[in-house]
Amino acid sequence: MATRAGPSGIASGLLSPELLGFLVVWALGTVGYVLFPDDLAFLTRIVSIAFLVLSLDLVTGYCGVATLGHAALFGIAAYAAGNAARAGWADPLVLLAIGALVGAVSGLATGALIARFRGLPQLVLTIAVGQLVAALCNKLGWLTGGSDGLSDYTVGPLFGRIAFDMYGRVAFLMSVAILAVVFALLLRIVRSPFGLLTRAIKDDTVKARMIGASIYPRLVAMYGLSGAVAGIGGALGAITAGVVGLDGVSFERSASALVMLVLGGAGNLWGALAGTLVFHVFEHLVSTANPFHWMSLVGAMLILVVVFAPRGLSFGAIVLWSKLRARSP
Amino acid sequence: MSALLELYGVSKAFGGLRVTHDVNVALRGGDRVALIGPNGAGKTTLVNLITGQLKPDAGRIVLAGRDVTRASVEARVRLGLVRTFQITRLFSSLTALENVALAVLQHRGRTRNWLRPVAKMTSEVEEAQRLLEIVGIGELGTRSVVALAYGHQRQLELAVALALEPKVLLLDEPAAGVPHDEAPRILEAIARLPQDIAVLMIEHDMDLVFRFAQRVLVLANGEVIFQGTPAEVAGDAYVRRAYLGSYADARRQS
Amino acid sequence: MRTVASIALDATCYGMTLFMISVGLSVMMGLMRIVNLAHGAFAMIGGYIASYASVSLGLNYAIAIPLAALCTILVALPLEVVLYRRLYANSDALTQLLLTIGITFLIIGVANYVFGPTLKKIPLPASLSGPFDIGFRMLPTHRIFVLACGCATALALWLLLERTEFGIRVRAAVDNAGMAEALGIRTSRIYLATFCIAVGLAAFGGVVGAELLPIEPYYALRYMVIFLVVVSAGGAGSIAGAFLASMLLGLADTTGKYLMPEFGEFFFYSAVILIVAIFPNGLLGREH
Amino acid sequence: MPGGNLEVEDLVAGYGATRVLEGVSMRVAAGERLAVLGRNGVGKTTLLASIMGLTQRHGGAVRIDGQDVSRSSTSDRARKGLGYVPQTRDVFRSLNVEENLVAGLKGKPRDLTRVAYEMFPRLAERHWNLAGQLSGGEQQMLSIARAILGEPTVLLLDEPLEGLAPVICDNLMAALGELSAQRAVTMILVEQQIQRALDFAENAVVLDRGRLVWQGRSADLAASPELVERYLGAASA
Amino acid sequence: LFAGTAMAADPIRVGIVGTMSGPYALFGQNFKRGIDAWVAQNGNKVGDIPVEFIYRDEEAPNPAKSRALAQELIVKEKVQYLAGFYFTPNALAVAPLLGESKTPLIVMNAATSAIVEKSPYIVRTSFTMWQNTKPAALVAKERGAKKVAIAVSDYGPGLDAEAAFKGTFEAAGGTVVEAIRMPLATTDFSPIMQRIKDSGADTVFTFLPSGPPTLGFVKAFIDNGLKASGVKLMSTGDVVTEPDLPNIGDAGIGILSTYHYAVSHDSPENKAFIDQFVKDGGKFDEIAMTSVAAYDGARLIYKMIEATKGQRDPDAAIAAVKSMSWVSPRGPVSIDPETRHIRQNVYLRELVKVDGKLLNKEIQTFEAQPDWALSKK
Ligand SMILES: Nc1ncnc2c1ncn2[C@@H]1O[C@H](COP(=O)(O)OP(=O)(O)OP(=O)(O)O)[C@@H](O)[C@H]1O
Ligand SMILES: Nc1ncnc2c1ncn2[C@@H]1O[C@H](COP(=O)(O)OP(=O)(O)OP(=O)(O)O)[C@@H](O)[C@H]1O
Ligand SMILES: [Mg+2]
Ligand SMILES: [Mg+2]
Repeated sequence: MATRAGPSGIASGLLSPELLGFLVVWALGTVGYVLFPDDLAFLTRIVSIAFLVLSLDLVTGYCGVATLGHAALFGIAAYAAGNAARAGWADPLVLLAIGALVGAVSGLATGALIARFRGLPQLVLTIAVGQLVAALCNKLGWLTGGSDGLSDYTVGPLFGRIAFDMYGRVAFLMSVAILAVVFALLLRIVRSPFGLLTRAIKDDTVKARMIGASIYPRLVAMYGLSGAVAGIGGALGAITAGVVGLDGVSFERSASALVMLVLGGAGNLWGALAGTLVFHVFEHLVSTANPFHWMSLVGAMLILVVVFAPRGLSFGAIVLWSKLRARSP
Repeated sequence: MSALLELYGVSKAFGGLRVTHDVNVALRGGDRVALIGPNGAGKTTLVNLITGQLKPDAGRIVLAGRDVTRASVEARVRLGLVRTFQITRLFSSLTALENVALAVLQHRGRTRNWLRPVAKMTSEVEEAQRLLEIVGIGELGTRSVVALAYGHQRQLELAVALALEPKVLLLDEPAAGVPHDEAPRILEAIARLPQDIAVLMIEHDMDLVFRFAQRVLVLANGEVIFQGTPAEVAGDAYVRRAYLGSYADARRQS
Repeated sequence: MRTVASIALDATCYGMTLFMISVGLSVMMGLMRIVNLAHGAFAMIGGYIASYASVSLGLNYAIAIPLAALCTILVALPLEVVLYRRLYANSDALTQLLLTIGITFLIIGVANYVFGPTLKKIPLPASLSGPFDIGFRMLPTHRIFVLACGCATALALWLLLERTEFGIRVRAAVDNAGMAEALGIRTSRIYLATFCIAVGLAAFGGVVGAELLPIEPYYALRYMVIFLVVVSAGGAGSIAGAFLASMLLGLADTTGKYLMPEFGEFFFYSAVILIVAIFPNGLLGREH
Repeated sequence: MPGGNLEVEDLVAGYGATRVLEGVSMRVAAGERLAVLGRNGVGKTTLLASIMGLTQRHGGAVRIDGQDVSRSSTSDRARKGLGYVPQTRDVFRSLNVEENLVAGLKGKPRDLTRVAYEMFPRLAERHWNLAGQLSGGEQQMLSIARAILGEPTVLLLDEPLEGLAPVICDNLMAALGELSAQRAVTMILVEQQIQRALDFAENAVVLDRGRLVWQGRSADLAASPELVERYLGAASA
Repeated sequence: LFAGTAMAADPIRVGIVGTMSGPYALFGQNFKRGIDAWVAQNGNKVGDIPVEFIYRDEEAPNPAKSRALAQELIVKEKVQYLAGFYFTPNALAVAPLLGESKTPLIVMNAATSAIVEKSPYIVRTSFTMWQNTKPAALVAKERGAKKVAIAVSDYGPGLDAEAAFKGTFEAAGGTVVEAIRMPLATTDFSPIMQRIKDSGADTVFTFLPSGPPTLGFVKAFIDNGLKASGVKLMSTGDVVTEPDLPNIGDAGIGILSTYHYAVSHDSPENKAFIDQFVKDGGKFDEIAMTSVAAYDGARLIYKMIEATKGQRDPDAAIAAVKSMSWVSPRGPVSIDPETRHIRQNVYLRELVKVDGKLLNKEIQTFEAQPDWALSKK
């Protein structure tokens, strides 16, 4: 079937894209686990952010909704999970479910507002909503711990048995497992008619309506899905870090997620993953090497990516790959 | 047969400019109607009003017996009202086949499906391929839209419209940009449609108009100033002077 | 009554400051359709240069301002030639965000390295510093200066863009660069000129607005949201729109902070949401 | 004697790495009118765009009045006398009609837009409108008028009749004829209405898959139904 | 080759997490300068055990990141001590790691009282809002303030400051006529000034995190004519940190503040410290209170290493410093054995100009202040 010339078509002939995605995430996870056993907390944080970036890709890359307020969904879910834990719901999987649910509901709610607009006004709206949420989280100290963060909760062991260890092994493996499942699921969804339709909506809403598609409910639905994914990430952060801070809802978090997404290549779930990984690893390396002046280097890296792979790393890689293949007989 | 589409006193103005003025038109099943008129007469605007992209200032629009004056664009599409655009509009990041397949899927109510890959929806994809072949670009399915020559894009747009199995089909200059030898293909594609649907075509290519239409509406300054058979239209002095120009003479000679 | 007048005056002054520091971005976003997140970085460079010129070189404020604008343009020029130029043709908003954030990070890093992490002052001449008695209350003298600068800038830009063919050429080049070239418009020169204007305005705004938004390395990111919001609420590319939006948002913020300071931010962003909801293209934005 | 010689030599061009033109050579003398014919997708648009410098050139040369402009920017070519009416019209959608015309003036006095309004009175009525809101035909008029205001010596017209009412087509062809007669403007016309094109231009070339497959006098082509059949399909000519 | 001779003991590693970049870079960089000064004066060895400091950037409040950094320092870099932390949530995020990994933490800034309660292995050498604010309220009362308006930044420390001032001042019989919480992102303080004016207060007490907001506040206070109309301004030292003084300018002369450290503190210890700071390449204008907290923190770490002979024994380490007292550059200090928070003098200072330089001159001393919030309980 040759319909898949689109960006999500890296599928090899043998494996379905979903299976490939699932295996690659596990492979990466294993590599991380084996090669960097001392950095698991860092890697876990990357996984948590990867959910946010994937979630952003769903609305930005696939639906064309540029947003600089997406962290709101992530943060709200993190607070929800934290508060649930505080109320005694210690099971991490339950907390993840709560995060996903709360994320989905917040996604539907914000989506219902934001999907009414397009373009620049929409971008500003996302900023405004994000800032309002952030301000609210600061205000509701009894719920969020305010600027000190929410830290007076404990998360129980996984499956009631496996406790989280100081090295972060359990947390990491759990995170990778969930990421693999969610990633495979999302790969599936973007290949579905629904996924195709959202890409069409991104291209041209007028035409999409002219083939009988209702735009608004689809965008809101996608926002809901996106919220669920972000919510899982937020809850994961709350579970693995043991603190939920205002940074989770901040503009900086939203903006950096967008940067990672574009870095990897929006409109491609692999790009979201690659962007998160590359950004964090690079930032980690340079900020460890020079904690004082690493920012310039990150800036320089972003600039270089725009210069050499303007559509993001994943597309750059695809182009390079096809060039190499074309050269070799 | 009963009317599929009826307009009653439809009017529209942009600021001070009256673009549509008290238009009353009815299309019945099986109608093949051409809408002609000078540039800026309001033809495209009329189509926009019918499809719901513009809301009329006054008047009513009835589609298959239902008043749709306030209905949304997509609701009208689902009732069988389909159009093409004067300047092609396609989903530029999708391939040609994906464009058509999406329309088929949407029409069959399958875009609510979140979990089954499009590639596995064989019947819809095959239908899309068949439509591409009908309009004559069967071999271009895997091309992305931006890599298609303009003429081919026009043909693709027609395929997308056909995929929606219209009851009322509005074609805004479907042959513009399509070379003359390909233009008959458009008529062929239309001829293959079920006989009982209504087709309204805006066209400046008079050869096509005269071959296609049973009835011709002439629009000028937003008003229907004349309607009749092609022959009657060609014979009308005002229409010849204001619109047809030398074409009328050429036609008379032949 | 006096309080109301007083608040209105504060709002106007604040609004004008907002306008001054974001008008350069309005030019960039509206005319060139570049969402330039590095706007704040350019404003900051302007501030640093002005600070250096007046503190270390002992130059007069009146000289420091144009000098800062000029030097900032010189600093930014290579960036235009090497980087920004790539954005004009394929204007994908996301790529723009990435590149301009990258530039911002780079500039922040360099500023931190060169100037250190502290606030930098731009000393005001005696005639502009301190309070000024306007009868019923005191007003910072500098605010009056900002008021004047804002009006002058708005007028000058309006004349340039609406009354000369330069504005038409810029907008034509942005609308369809290939076609503009085909009509003999040298798009790269036009872009360059507009870029310089935008950067110059950024620097100007940075220096003049430094009383409210003091110059420090993180300036470039700290106020990014404000710039973006003001410009977009006004409708990108509309100088009058940016002006009006600044005033309205200034009013919302000032009254909000007066009436319920602890909910100050809510007023500002609610006003933004309201404006966008009522005017989906921004106050005076054109439809695209 | 104003210039207007155009030479295309062995031009290879396309989009990115894809080649569309596979070596096209032709020579158009000042004041000549040339029709470029060919089926869908053979590269007619690409040929004109390449002359304008809007595509990726892989080889060959374009010369205006003997001067090689292969490496010049599009705006320089425009300043050397090329004028272009693209197939997709490419009006500046966010500018109004008047501003679109001014953008085409190359700095000449603004009141020259009057020329355009005389040619297409319809535009005069709409001169405050955003070009993006114009009807299809009005956009076409605007695109043509804008190109003519630049007083080109070589005018490239890509399907200028598309979307115009028949009577306007008549007027336009007449106006173009006048322009070429009075000011010896060289014209290269791509047109689907083959008969009209052949009537208008004294010479014609036929493109097929990126190559010139026929060139000669229009009359010869018009007179030979087999030729038309072979290169252009069963046209209504 | 020369095995045996080159065999030095493995260094003890200390992980410092601070705001090395970003908007608060000044304070993180001051951590390093303070530690460098200590090392320069006391050598990089405790006995014959070398000590090595490893820096990480916390950048902004981001608990997940700071936890990951701490974890990395503990597991990968094998640090025996953690220190630094500018932001409270970042310090809180690390607390749960300390027990399992047996790592003492010396908090060098984060000022929320409750931090030290999160783990028995936490010691703090900085200050808390209560500690610095309570004396301010007493001074206000003493100097005859009747009606006070409080204006604080609307976040944790601000709320602490408000509570401390309000509680103390009202208990002493004063009236608080207005308590304003200002959003952190406030840039224009004119409406706040208008509100203060309307409240009829004779004195304003304020706290804002040092940086652009404090500057904006002080400027607005002066430019809107409050100073001229005789309203007094009191604050904690955060509002008039030394690096900001040149920006505030002469108009700020007379501002009263209470704080645990002034760069101008007149003592041999402080002089030695500052000389060292400048000698190491630090700028005099960039000395902030975090450098002293770090300097003293380094002292505690050296003491702990000495007490544990380089072994990982957090209980012994903490026990060794629990009642320690010494003379810091800020004055005499001690670690409160109950709370593990630093007990120190808080000074009332007045902004004055001496020899053309603005400085906070200490004019009154409140001796050995505990953290009132913790000691209350
Ligand atoms: N949104 C709008 N705002 C203002 N004027 C408009 C708008 N849309 C269309 N018009 C004007 O209305 C008139 C009718 O336009 P319309 O597109 O309906 O013409 P048309 O009959 O389709 O012409 P053509 O044959 O050239 O396509 C034109 O003069 C056009 O400029
Ligand atoms: N932007 C593009 N990228 C890649 N390929 C393109 C692009 N534009 C056109 N092509 C390809 O180049 C070939 C020539 O196109 P061109 O538009 O020049 O044809 P044309 O002769 O003008 O056709 P038409 O009569 O339809 O206008 C076509 O096969 C088309 O698919
Ligand atoms: Mg039309
Ligand atoms: Mg073409």
